Amino acid sequence: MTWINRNWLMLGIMKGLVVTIKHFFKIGNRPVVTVQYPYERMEIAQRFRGLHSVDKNKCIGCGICEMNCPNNSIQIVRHNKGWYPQVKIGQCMFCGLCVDTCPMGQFQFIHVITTRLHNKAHKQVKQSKGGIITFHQLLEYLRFNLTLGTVPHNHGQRGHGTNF
Amino acid sequence: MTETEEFTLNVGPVHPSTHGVLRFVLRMDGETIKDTEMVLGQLHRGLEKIAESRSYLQFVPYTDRLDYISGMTNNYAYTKAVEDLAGITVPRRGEYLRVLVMELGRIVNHMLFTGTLFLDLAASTPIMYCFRDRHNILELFESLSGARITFNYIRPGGVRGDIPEGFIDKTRALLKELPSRIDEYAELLNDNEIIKMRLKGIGMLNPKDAINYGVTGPMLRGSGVSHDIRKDDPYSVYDELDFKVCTRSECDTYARYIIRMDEMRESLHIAEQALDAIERLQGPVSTSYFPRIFKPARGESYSRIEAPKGELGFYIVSDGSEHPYRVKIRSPSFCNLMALPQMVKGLKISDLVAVFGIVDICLGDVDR
Amino acid sequence: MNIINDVKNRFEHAVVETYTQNDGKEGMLIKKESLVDVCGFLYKSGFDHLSMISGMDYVEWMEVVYHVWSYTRKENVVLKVKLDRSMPVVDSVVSVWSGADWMERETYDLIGITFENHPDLRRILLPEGWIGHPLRKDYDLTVDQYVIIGEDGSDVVTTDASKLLRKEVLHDRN
Amino acid sequence: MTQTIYDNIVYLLSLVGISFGDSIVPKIIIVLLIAVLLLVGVALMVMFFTWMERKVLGHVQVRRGPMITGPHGLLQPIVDGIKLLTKEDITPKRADKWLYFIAPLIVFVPSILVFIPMPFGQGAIVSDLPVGILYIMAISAISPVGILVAGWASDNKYALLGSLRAVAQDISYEIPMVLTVIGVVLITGSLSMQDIVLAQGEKTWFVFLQPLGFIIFLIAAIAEMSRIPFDLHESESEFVAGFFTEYSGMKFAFFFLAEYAHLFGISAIMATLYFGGWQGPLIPGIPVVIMSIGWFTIKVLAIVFFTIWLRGTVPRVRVDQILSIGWKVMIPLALLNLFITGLLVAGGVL
Repeated sequence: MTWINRNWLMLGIMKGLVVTIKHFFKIGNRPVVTVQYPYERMEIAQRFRGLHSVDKNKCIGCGICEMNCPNNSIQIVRHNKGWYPQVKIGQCMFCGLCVDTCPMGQFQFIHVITTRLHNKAHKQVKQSKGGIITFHQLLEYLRFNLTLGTVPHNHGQRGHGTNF
Repeated sequence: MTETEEFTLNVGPVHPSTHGVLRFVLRMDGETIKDTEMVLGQLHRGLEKIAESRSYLQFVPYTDRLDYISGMTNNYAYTKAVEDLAGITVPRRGEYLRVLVMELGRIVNHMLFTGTLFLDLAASTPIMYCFRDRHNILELFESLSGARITFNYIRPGGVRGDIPEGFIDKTRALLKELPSRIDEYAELLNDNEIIKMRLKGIGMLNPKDAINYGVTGPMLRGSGVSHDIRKDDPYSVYDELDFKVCTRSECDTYARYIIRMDEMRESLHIAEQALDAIERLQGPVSTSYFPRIFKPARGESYSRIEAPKGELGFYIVSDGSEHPYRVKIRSPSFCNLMALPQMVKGLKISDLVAVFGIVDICLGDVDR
Repeated sequence: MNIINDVKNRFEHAVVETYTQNDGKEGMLIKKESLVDVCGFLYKSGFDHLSMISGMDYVEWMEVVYHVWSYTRKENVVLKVKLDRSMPVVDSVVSVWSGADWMERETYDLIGITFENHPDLRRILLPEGWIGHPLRKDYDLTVDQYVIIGEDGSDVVTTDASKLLRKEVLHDRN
Repeated sequence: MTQTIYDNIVYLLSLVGISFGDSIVPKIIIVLLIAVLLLVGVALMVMFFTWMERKVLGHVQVRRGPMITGPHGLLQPIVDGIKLLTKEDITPKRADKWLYFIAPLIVFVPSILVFIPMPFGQGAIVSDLPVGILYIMAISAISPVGILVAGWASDNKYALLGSLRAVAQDISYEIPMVLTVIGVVLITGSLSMQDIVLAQGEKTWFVFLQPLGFIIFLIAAIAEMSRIPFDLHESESEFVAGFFTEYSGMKFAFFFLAEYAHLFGISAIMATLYFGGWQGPLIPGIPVVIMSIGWFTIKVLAIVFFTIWLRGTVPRVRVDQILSIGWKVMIPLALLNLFITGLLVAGGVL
């Protein structure tokens, strides 16, 4: 309190106000950085660890990825006369050890980070022009938001968040 | 005199300013804190037990989940313990790359710290500015490792991959831009009278207590003890780099905040040197071959590094098999948090929020 | 490392053996009766930072490892105490380093080593009533334990999954 | 006697040829119409404020603010309102049901009543009370009661502590606020809001005559509006949401409305007392009523913009600091201001 008596001019706050107003009017290199997600997307790096993909013709089903998975989320299963790795995405922690240790180099990450449901909802929002969305689209959008996993579901019905 | 009655106030585990799931049980007299008790363990995942059933390489991604704000330093601390255990040396270019990402990680951590601290004090703007700049560093990390938070990049024997195309230029541009951003934070925050009113003179911890409580990192340096493991017990290539230890002797929260601001600038300085070295040096970034089945000799090793939050140590005991026999984690947040009751005794509950913000913990690190 | 010699000279019978860790840090195995004395001596000789306490379960015996660092001398030293596994009890070093408080509680919690004269020895990470100490090698990983909220609002540990609010926990396991 | 909205409506009706003598029913209808108009006007303004707050704060914080609903998110407040109305209304088990129910109303009603003697424009005043500013101060002093009731009835320690803080702050900042208002009243010689506005038309804006008073009023007003840096009502980093921690749905909406209506009210008082109210240069061709309302709105928006801008810059003050600023700095200064003003007025300078 004795301190404030000595700083009547509040110069520090004034300085702060100048900084914030500069941002408000975008003076200097202070652009808006928000990415309006459904309409525009950020660039994903080349090495991004998204969902997994396997080249069907080259995978030999050796099981090294299964052995190296820290979370036991990979299983080698039979599919169309061959043995292929199957990844439980809900359990996967995207460490990339399976991709690194694949002897054929065919186990890969693809740059897909959203699931079908998400894509559907985003498409709905994307189709709307100029930000005005129809009631149906609004409902779809709300459903998309609600099913992201925060809302409890009925027992027996899995949340869409883990059901990819 | 009117008589007052003490009461118990439960703060957390779900509360806006506990930075996760920590629970305080406060004994209060009005707004004044008489006694603080902390209930931990809501985020306990048993990482030390998990380590006993994973191979040495498989445990690296788990260390990302320790202090999930600065994953690079966690990776490095564990990796260093394993390398000490098995006597692996890493090519110098790899070491410089590690230092670069660790120092950038330190800036990331301190930016998040600055943002959340002032969010706790109800200023919502700093966190947005900090996250804007943090995002740029995370982009770099993403281009290096493929992830933004859980990197799994530094691993025994080196790093996961060499730098991608255009990395040097992008990093250099970023290192050029960041100092002006940090100056802007300082302009916005450092002289603000209300911030000074809130932060000065609270959360005092004198040097003797700080050492005795095992407080480390910026918390210790804010108490006037000039100690930095990078300087005093150098690891990696830090003894070849030029930087200074930021110390302040005021012992209060404001000093600890200013130290983090200074450390960001120092880290930028280190990162520049490391980047120059990466450009200058030729050669691989990791040992040519790290065995898939890795069985180090019997023995034990303890390695500690200066993580952004303090001293992060890994104690690994090997019984000669594929899995570590025991991994013990000395997490900075856990040990720094222990001194909190001492620091907030007799303060107001609003000060608890500020002091707790300044301790800069990560609950993943506390509970492991 | 002259501190080990100092300790040897000062406490003739306390040091059982000395050893070197793989990373070159010097350590000594001391008798558990003289732990607090040795620690007090270390503190007085400048080893003021207790870096960490780790409990070890070697199936036949147990160990507590203390990694100590000196801010003034910039040296490491490692202390080890061997304990009987059937009754793992050791003296607390909180009186020397206050920072040992939570570390000892954690060791007690996770590995089941009791620290005598500790001011407040309770479980810290796991709730009270947890069955077993997880970091022991014979901890039964197959038994699921759940923490539910009891009648009075406190945490209750149970192995009975039928009272859980979220039953899908069980579904997910299979 | 100044024109009121009622007079204007009667005048307009008489222009179309409708007139009524002493019958009471049309009068009541007109009065109700005015009440609805006032409510709707305030509600619209509040909605605009919430949108503006998010937008301004967003641009300060290198974000964009709401963008999806409507052009630049203009419909966001309506969507928010629908969300609030459709949310589950929770009453804690051990709450005092009746008080819990009544508290939002105690807070909400005064914040609307404040607008009755407020001159929105020339001829746009609901009732030109001769005791206008006194009435406003008295009415707005009721809402701390509601806050205290809400905090106590919730049976929650956060809510109780938050409400105690809020009441302590409201009371300690009302005193300097009223003391500075007396300065304005001394110059004007009238308590009527309309007279204060007209007096500023004759002289000059009181912000130039009362600079010290204005600064004190500004700080006290920010405290009364419970905006950052003085938003101890909420103090969300300590007490989750302050006195309305337990409130949800419709009742929360009332608190929300009251908060922003309060913001509007106090900004309007400030515009009236210090910035000449609806006075401003007239553009020929535009009716005076609309022009004056426009000037008033611009002034209010400028003040609100300032509070939002301030919110984007500074953190919150601690509770003991806020009280000691109030009692040890603000009140002596307000008294000093009053003293100087009194001397000047007695000396005939003002």
